[in-house]
Amino acid sequence: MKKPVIDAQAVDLTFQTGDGPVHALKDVNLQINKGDFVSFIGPSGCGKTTFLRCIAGLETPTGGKLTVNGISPEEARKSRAYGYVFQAAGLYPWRTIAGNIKLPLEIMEFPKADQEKRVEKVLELVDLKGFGKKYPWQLSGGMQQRASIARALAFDAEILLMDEPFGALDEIVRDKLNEEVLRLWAATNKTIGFVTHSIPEAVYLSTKIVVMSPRPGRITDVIDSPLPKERPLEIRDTPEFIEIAHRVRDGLRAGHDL
Amino acid sequence: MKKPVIDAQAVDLTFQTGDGPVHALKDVNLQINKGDFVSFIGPSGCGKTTFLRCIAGLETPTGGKLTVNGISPEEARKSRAYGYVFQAAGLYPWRTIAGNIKLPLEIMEFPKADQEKRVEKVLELVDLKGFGKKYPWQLSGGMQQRASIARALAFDAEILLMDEPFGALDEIVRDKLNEEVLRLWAATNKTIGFVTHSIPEAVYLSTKIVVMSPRPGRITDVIDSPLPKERPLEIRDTPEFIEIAHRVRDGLRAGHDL
Amino acid sequence: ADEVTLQLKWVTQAQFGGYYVALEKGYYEEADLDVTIKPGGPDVAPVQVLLGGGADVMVDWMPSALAARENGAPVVNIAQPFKKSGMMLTCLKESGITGPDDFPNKTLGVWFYGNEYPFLSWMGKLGIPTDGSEGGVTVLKQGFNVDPLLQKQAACISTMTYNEYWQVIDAGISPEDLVTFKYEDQGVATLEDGLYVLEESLTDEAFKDKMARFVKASMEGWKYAAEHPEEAAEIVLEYDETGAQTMTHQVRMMTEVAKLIEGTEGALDVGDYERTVASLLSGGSDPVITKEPVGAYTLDITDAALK
Amino acid sequence: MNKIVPVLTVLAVLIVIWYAAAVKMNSTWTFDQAERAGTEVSFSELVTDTMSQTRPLLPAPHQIATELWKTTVEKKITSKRSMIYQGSITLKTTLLGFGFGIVIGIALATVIVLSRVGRLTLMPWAIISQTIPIVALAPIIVVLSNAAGTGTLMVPKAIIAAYLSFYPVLVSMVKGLSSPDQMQLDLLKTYGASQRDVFWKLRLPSSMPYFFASLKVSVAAAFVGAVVAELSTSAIAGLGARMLIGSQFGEPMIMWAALFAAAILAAILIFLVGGFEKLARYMMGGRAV
Amino acid sequence: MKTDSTFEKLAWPVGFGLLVLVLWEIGVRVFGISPAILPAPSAILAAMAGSLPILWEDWVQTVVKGALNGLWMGSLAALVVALVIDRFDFLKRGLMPVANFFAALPIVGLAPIMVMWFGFDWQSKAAVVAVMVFFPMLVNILGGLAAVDPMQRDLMRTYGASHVQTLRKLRGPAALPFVFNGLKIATSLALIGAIVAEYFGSPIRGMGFRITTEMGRLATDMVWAEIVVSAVTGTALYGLVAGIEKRVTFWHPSQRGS
Ligand SMILES: Nc1ncnc2c1ncn2[C@@H]1O[C@H](COP(=O)(O)OP(=O)(O)OP(=O)(O)O)[C@@H](O)[C@H]1O
Ligand SMILES: Nc1ncnc2c1ncn2[C@@H]1O[C@H](COP(=O)(O)OP(=O)(O)OP(=O)(O)O)[C@@H](O)[C@H]1O
Ligand SMILES: Cc1ncc(C[n+]2csc(CCO)c2C)c(N)n1
Ligand SMILES: [Mg+2]
Ligand SMILES: [Mg+2]
Repeated sequence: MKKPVIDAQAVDLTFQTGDGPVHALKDVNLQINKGDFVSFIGPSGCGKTTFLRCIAGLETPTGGKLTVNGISPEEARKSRAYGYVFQAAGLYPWRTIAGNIKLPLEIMEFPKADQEKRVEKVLELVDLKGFGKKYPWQLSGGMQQRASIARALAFDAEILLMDEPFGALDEIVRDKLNEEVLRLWAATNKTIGFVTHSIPEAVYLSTKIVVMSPRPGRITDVIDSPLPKERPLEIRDTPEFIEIAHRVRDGLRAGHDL
Repeated sequence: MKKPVIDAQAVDLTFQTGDGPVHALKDVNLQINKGDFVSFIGPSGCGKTTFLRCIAGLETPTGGKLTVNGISPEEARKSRAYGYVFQAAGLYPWRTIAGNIKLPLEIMEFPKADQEKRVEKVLELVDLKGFGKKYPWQLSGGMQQRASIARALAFDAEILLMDEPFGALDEIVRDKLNEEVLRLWAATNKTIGFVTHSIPEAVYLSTKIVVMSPRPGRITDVIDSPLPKERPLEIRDTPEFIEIAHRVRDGLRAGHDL
Repeated sequence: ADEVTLQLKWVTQAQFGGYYVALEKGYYEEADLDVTIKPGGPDVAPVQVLLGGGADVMVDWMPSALAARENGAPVVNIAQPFKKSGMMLTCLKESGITGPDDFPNKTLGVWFYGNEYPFLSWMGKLGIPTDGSEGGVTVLKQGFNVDPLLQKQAACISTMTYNEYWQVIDAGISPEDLVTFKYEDQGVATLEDGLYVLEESLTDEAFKDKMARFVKASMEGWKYAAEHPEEAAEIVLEYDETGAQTMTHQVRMMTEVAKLIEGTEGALDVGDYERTVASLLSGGSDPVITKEPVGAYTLDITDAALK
Repeated sequence: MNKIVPVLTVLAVLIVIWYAAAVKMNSTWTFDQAERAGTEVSFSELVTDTMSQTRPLLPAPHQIATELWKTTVEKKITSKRSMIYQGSITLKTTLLGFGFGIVIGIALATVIVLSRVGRLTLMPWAIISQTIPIVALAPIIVVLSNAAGTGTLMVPKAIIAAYLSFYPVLVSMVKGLSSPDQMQLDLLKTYGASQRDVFWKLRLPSSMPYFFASLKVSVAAAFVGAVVAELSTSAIAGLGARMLIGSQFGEPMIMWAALFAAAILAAILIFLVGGFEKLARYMMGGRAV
Repeated sequence: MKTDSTFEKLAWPVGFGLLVLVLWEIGVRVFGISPAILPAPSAILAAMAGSLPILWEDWVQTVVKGALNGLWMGSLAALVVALVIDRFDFLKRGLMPVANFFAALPIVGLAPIMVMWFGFDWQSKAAVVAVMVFFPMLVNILGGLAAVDPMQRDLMRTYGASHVQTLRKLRGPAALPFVFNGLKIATSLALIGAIVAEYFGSPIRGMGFRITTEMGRLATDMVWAEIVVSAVTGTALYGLVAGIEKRVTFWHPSQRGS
């Protein structure tokens, strides 16, 4: 078997807070292979974000071992291995869409001419050609979110991490973007980590669904999806789909103590 | 046939804005009967909120006729016919949960002793017994939303209007609250208007689903649900459910021009 | 040319007309001096400016200069253009005041910021307490104008013959409605506008020479100003940067100031000096200065200037 | 404009009240004078007299307007008697102090935001600094800047203006520079950005709306500082100095006119800064409002 | 981020203050600066210790009689006017621009006029202070009253609440953080106003009187003693307002943080 891109072994993370320690991750084991599309699902506070941040080297586990391509996440981050997309598009309002996409390129000191080319390329990729000169507020929420994905794609990061990127959008727009993410994934063959609250979204997108549960945050189920790579939206009405969704829901329900 | 509680005939509403008129509602016809649970679904900007506000007398239609129990919404509002629940819980941070629920009671000048009793009753109804003395920020989002429902229930309004009450919550908490709303509805037999973005939520809750479409905002489909009043969560995996969901999605897709 | 900076004790007005005339008429230039005149203001203490090195010479009243000297600011009088005092207490007749005996239990307006010493010394001499105790006067810190009298907030206020007194008159109160007490007449006159420098700078012969030329030129200016009040007032207006001063006020001020410099060439009269010191020392329980000053004046400069 | 009618109404009412108050307040003097002269005054005499005193307790609006007209329109701008000339002096002080204030405010805010020790140490002192009445320090500032050899009073005046105007900038910039949330900071971290990148590409641009919002308050503070400085440290020139001279020589009209000129100038300044703010927002991709 | 302990919150600024004092003391001694220009901290301390009765008398005159009286009068007037303006939209539109014009007025310029009108004792100081604090308070109170979330206002409308009820139960509490903000500005203005007004006439006590008089006598140690008193007073007032704010607006996120 080929070596996993992301390898978490007994990862543990405890936050020290004013009200005492918070056990955000407990004994998390997970292997993600190159080209996987992994969704993380689970109730609020179960540590989805925290785990994603660990992968990106933004948070350091207090126990266990986590490697990315064999090196530490910290080092991987320094070598610019990650594209990170947050729930809110988080575009800079004082920069145009093109300017926003250029931001990481400027920081990473890509040559000027190359910057322009890359901006054009990713704008096309997310279907925003011609919107480069617009400011974020001149775009709809869905378009903004696509721009923020373009920003994460611009510098060819190997791993794309998305933390509830479509949480703020309405269902129809969300459907559209889900299709688009799948298309992107197929086109670039990136390894993708994706946090969501939506069961259909998780099932529709992923090759692997990680169900988590809180207090302390841990993995309760890992479901490998048997769905084909090619997924029209209608796949969501197939029995296989419903079957997996059911399993996810059960997993969630089990870990939920509300 | 008995007279509808809410009767909208050719309702039209145009906002005059700086950028010219916005046709928010066009030729809206709808009858809602006592005890109905009506969901409004549709893409952003299709006028769901606007229509709900018209019903509550917070906005005045510029055309057509809208009556509530035969009188104008304005008058119905003055006679305190409505309980209104917004997307955000909108609890007053300077009042305790009990204090928040007491707010409408104070304004409507219920006797002091009665106020206490009602607060106790609705807290129990939304499963928040014992949390009366807490401040809103000491509760989770789901609990806050339940408190805001309790607030709307406290004064026995005949009509309960909810504008995306669970939009900000995660799916699991949402499921829980959906069950609870159904239970409440069964227990009180209120007439409920409910705005949502979620197809499963709409189908799961409603006796009548109103599909809307934007520019100008209008009703494209009204679906009467054949589902029984008794609805366990699992009903969502039944063919009938999926069938209705499908119809709603088609209706949405048709009106959507993204 | 040698540079000299003169710090005035108040804003640009005819009270300092001589210096402005000397500057405008080129007397300073003829004496090979490059003079800068710095006006004062409510928050400008000339002695401080001198100490801080912001000026070479200042115009100040002797009581305040001597008090400063006792407080560790060694200033020395080098010339005394104003021979007579222009200070008085102006009272409304209707307040019932006819003489100093009527002062107790009345409210009197007084200037502070170093201008209060003549008053305190006078009251000390009269034995009238000013600290608000029984049988004393209520002292009011007068602002920059005569309103307290007009608004009848005070029975008497401090005025200068060349300025505030006329404002009271201008305001429509006739001289018959007023009772005035000139410090000169009450025998408590103290020396007013004199020129002072820091003691240590007098060890420098070049500086002394410069000051001699400065005093000489200034006195020429004063002489001319006294003889041509209209023109002097015009010159003052020329230098007034606020543009708010008026010809009427300044001509009158110049005319009145001319009376105060009558009979002096600018040299300090030692008799006047001793009278002032005696008056300041004798202030009852709370004298302005506590011991006879030593070396508080020099006649060297005027001797050199006027020979 | 749905404001013009109400504003005019309110102004009209205020002016009527003002005239009434002027008659009332100035009548004491009229009666006093009549008593001294031993004559009676009729009501119409009373009104005319109270409208035309040279030293009224409260000048009638038209008296102030006349004085303003005389000292602006009827005087050459270069004349010292022109209110415009005097205003320009105050304006210079204000702008210099405002400039200092902005620089100091931003510099301190940067230190405070970037360093924990800076924040713990400087923030309380910034607050304390504003509780010291600057007028008390004015003489000291004058003397010290004299001692430091700055010939003109421009510098001490500007220091006083800056002292009042840096604080709003500081407070807003501290808010602004720390306005990027954890998510935005983390985003740059995933790019492997340096502290410098974070400051220049994120913190500074995000602080701009806060910065612009503080400018109006700050320029008003600088203006007050400039007037107070002219009034107290150096009655040499400027609107503040005119107020003082007006007060000293019992010329209420000069004083009132200077006061109104100051208010008009302040309003213009704030309006201009507001316009600049809008322009800057627009240039930074803001939504036109 | 590390949280700041109370010790650190005190130690750093106090340490910094002490350091400045020590440097000041050394500087004055080493460079032999004349006490008439800048007294040493030790001399200031000695002056303070030696003239406590005078400092107390001045403090009562300026702070208690002048500043505090003016502060409450100005604030109360602002509150009343704000409530009236708020009630009548016509007034709001008409008065606000006028008020803004007056707010721009350098109100210290009114000091000589107030002394002329109200006499030389504390009444004129209180009048200057009252006018000075009136406009910032007015603007803040109106801003606070307007700062209510439209949703919250609509909620009150659905209860059929009256203007006064909305004011008491919603807009009043919601405006409090703004009011405190205004009060913080007002306290320092009050001190400045009371002190400057004394320049234009005063009894022979008061902090402004003492500062000018002692300055004329070259007693700078006494001048600084008054400055210290005023700074301590200002800081204490600010602290008092902040303390009350913390108690009264405990619910506001800015007070809950950290
Ligand atoms: N910086 C931090 N300091 C202290 N506790 C934290 C921190 N970040 C997260 N936590 C806590 O760790 C737990 C997991 O948080 P996390 O944000 O990973 O949850 P999540 O699954 O992303 O939730 P959500 O769906 O609400 O985004 C929570 O209890 C949270 O309060
Ligand atoms: N007060 C208003 N003034 C002007 N236009 C308005 C106003 N309120 C709503 N609109 C416009 O009316 C249309 C319908 O708005 P509405 O809020 O009812 O949509 P919605 O269906 O509730 O959308 P969402 O799902 O985003 O809440 C939109 O185009 C909106 O911009
Ligand atoms: C704080 C203060 N108040 C009043 C005056 C009054 N004053 C100004 S000039 C002058 C001499 C005659 O004009 C006098 C007495 C002042 N100097 N300082
Ligand atoms: Mg999260
Ligand atoms: Mg809506």
